[in-house]
Amino acid sequence: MKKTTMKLFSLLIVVIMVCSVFIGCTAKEEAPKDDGEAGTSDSVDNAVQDKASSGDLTKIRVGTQPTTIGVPAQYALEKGYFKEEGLDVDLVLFPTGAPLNEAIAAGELDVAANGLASVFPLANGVCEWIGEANTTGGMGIYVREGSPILENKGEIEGKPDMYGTAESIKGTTFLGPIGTSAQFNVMRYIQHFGLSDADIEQIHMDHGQAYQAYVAGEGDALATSPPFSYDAEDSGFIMAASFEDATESPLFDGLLARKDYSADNPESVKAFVKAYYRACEDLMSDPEMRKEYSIDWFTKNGREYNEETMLKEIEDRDYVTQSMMESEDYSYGLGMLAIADFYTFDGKVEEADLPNVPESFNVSYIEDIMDIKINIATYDDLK
Amino acid sequence: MNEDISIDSVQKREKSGYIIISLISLVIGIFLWWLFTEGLGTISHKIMPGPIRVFQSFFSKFYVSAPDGATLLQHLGSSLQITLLGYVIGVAIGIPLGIVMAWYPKFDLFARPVFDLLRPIPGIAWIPVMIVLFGIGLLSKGMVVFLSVFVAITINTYTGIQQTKSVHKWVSHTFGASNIYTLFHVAIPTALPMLMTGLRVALGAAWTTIIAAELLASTKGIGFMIQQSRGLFRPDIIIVGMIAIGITGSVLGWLLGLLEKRVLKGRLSKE
Amino acid sequence: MSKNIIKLEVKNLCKQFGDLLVLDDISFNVNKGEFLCIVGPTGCGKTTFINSITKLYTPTSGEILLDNEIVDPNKHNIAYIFQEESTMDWLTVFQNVEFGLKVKKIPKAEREIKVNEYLEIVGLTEFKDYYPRELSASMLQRVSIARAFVTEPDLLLMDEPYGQLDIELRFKLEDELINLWERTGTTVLFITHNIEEAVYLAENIMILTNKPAKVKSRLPVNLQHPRDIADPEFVEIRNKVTELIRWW
Amino acid sequence: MNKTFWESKWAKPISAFISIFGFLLIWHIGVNSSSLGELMPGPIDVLSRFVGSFSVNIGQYTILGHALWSLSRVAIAYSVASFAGVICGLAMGRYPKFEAAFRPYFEIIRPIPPIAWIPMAILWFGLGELTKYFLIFLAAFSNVTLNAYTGAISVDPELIGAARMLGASDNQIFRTITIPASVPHIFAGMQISLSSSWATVVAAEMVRSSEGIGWMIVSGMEINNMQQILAGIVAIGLIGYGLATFMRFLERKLLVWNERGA
Repeated sequence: MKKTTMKLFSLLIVVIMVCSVFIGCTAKEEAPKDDGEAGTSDSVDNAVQDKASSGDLTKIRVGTQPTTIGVPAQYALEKGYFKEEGLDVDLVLFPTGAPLNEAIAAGELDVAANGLASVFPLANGVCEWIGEANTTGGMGIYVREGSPILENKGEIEGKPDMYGTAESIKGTTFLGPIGTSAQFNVMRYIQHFGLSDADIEQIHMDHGQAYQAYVAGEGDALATSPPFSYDAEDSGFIMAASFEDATESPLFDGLLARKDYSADNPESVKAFVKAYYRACEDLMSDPEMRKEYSIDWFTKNGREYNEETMLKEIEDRDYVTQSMMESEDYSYGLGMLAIADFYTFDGKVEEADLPNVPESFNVSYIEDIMDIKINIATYDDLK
Repeated sequence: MNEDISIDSVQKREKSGYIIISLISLVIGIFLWWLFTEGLGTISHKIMPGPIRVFQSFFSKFYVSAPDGATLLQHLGSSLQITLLGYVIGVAIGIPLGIVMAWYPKFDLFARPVFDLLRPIPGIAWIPVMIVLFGIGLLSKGMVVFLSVFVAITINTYTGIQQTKSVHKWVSHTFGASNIYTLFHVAIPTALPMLMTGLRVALGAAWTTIIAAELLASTKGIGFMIQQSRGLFRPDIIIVGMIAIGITGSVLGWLLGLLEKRVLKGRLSKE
Repeated sequence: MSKNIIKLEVKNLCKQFGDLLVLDDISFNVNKGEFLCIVGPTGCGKTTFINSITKLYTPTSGEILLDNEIVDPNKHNIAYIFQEESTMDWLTVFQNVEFGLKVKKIPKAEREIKVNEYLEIVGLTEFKDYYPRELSASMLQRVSIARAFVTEPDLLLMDEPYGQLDIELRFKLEDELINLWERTGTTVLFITHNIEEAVYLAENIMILTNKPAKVKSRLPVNLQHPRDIADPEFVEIRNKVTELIRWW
Repeated sequence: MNKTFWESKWAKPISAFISIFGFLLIWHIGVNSSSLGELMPGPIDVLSRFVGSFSVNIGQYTILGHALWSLSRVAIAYSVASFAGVICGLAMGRYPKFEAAFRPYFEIIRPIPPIAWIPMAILWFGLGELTKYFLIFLAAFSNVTLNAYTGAISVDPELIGAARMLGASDNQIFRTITIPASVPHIFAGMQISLSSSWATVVAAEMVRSSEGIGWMIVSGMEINNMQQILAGIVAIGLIGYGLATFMRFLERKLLVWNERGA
């Protein structure tokens, strides 16, 4: 008798708890999320567009960063290119590639335009590599004037512009986000001098913070990318090694799609790719417009560019266009393979996962849209 | 601690039965975890790795440094070092300040308002400020830990000293004791239980704060390990990190509990 | 015992809290070794008065002399037994009793002898290592009494020390107190609102008026200890005090 | 003369003013007289930014809007946590078997700070509000539960004995004695929880958000805007202080009968 009432009571408690949690969830999800989403990250323009768009558009969640890679997505969104393709794009911005990956893992994004960090979802078999978006110049490792690293130049054969010796690099502290191009840059740089990650220290910080800390006198070297690399130059810091010199691999930022999403919604993915490349073509054909547009959007998102730095970026970084992809020496996915190969050194990419990367290359969308044939890279091309 | 008081001799007989219930409950929980992850695969291991995977990762993390560059013990050592540094300094400054604030009302009038405003600010909010002021090395993290420890310790010491009964002060004064003598022999003993609680709360705060600081800027530490595993599709390492945080937190709390029992001898600690 | 030496001299004592006058021009003397009870209506300022003597409150005007010097707990040997329970819960019974001796920097060996002696007197020897929370209310009050007597004070102040105890215990402790007083020859100032208690204990009874307190009158109780509360003389004095205390 | 000042009712506000002003002055001098000024804005900049943000948007809202966002997150998660915590705590106190089954999980989860849950919470609940609620919930839940539990098991045994002699059933005792007697404990737990919920708002808003006081700090970090960070910290401090004061006021109003006992 007593036992049954007790059981009933505990059951009741469990039910109430579960219900209360769910009531709490649904209530909040309905009320604040609507506004929340309208305002997610980018700008009020989107909200207006979202409201204008009615139910017949297909919703697609896109993640990117307020950097070069994000500009075409934002541009296509504002120009209505996505809408023309029947897409209702929800553009979500992330400060670096790592949290963007996390959002992919959490199933919060369908497609993304991301940088080097894309290698992880590719290696894990979560995403496919559906397009390359822009070349990545302007990245590098910077040191202060008077740094011992600057005492020696051109020690490594074939790298006349690269500074440093094994002795001067050993024991230095590098600032920059780990798990992104900055770390890749640093590791490849020190490898030229026969050093490993045990010989140096790398402090993980997002680009903005790392730059600020470096200006404040922290660390010995800064591994960064535009616009902070341009700021670094303006502040009188000296580039010890460019990304290209250090890594010897062309790096492309690019587009990825969740495999499950791509399988279920090939039309949406294709539409996204099409609108994105349309924006790329626009931006490449009108550098003046690209400059104005980029500066405006970056500033809105807290990345201060001036005209000069923006011009440098335009100089350094091209958006991928049809003509580029058609050229002889274009090798799709080569950068990703190099990075995947590199990251096996500290287990961030497990060796067993290496084949996943070339397997994830899916050029069918581009080939369909543009009616071209693309040359796909393999690990053999790395040698 | 509380159960010990409530459980009388009659209940003791049943206690072993309760342990069995606890065990069964845990086994069921782990089984369900396994069933929906590794068993049936209902939940992807990218979202929630199964218990076997987590346990494997946990043990292999003692000697494998992938994917974040250090083994579990190296991370743990780094985190503990900073935590203890900030903790010791926080305690060393917080206790005297709390005592002085509570014992000298005039000082209190001036110190309290500033303190009341700083108090509700969580340690994690100070991180950006500390990075700017003290850079990104050990010092800034130590400072963030220090701040959160300091606040908790000062408040608890303060409250403890204020609990001194007037009658005890009178007893001391009428025997001719000086104000300082009364402070050390009456007020501080009175405050001890609160002070011990403060030490415990502050240790929890320190441990939480170091994790937060490491999530934001660091080269090593449990928080860094978790941070690195985000976006690398390694939730097993994240869970390993959480387990390590939980166990370490519990062990630290337990050690302080031992100290507390010794210090408070015949007295019950005031929660 | 030379009972004619003036121990405590209170001259024109006034105490004001803000606008509230609590003690109004109180003057009296206490001889060495005298047991004086102070009675008055509840809330008339008895406690304020005793607190003024121990410097817990500074008097607004007037002065208090102990052995012809301004009273000062640092100089004089005063002990105070409070109305409230006042043992310290972080000390054992032994350490509690020892407290005053430690303040007065008595050497350890001597402290131990004295504390043990007084613990014996109040019957707590076997409880000396107990903590207060393990003891009953009456035992705690005995700890307080021992703590006061062990310092062998020149002046012992007691502020309704038995107010919270039941009658039986109270009788017992009152007898103990008289015993201790007779043995030590301490000067005692005992505050109570219980007239019977005053008559039972005191050599002299001082009656205060209602607020602001003034000395209304002072009368001796010339009875031998132990006293019998049914004794007609006892009853007569009690009635007299009762009459004096009525303010309505 | 001196003395009357310390005892007057002005002593408190005047000394508070002097001390806060002094604190700001030290800050001001520190920033202006050293190279610190390049990194840290002074109090005037921060306070004017703080005051200005009542009318000028930071991101999409004024500071009031951000505060409301944060407060609404705390309010929702905190209410759910308090409700669930009280029920769990009382149930643990009432049913030893429930305690035996539930306690291990509670003890495993309790020492893990909310911030360490962020990555898993994102994987489970995504980047939306649910994750933020979950983190704040965690911050509040354990305290309320623990206090309710302590309340339920530390009821004076004599009281229960007396009730049992009068023939009350276990359920009646629980309803009429245990629950009311636990209220002060529960309230204490809720007070602590409200503070810790509020302190967790920064961590919660580290999960992608575009509004809230925590967001002000997090995004200030991303874009290196110290003024915005410090204005956010000021807001956190003021609101936290306000919440604590409010809870103390509530306690005085609601638990009058308890004060005697305490």
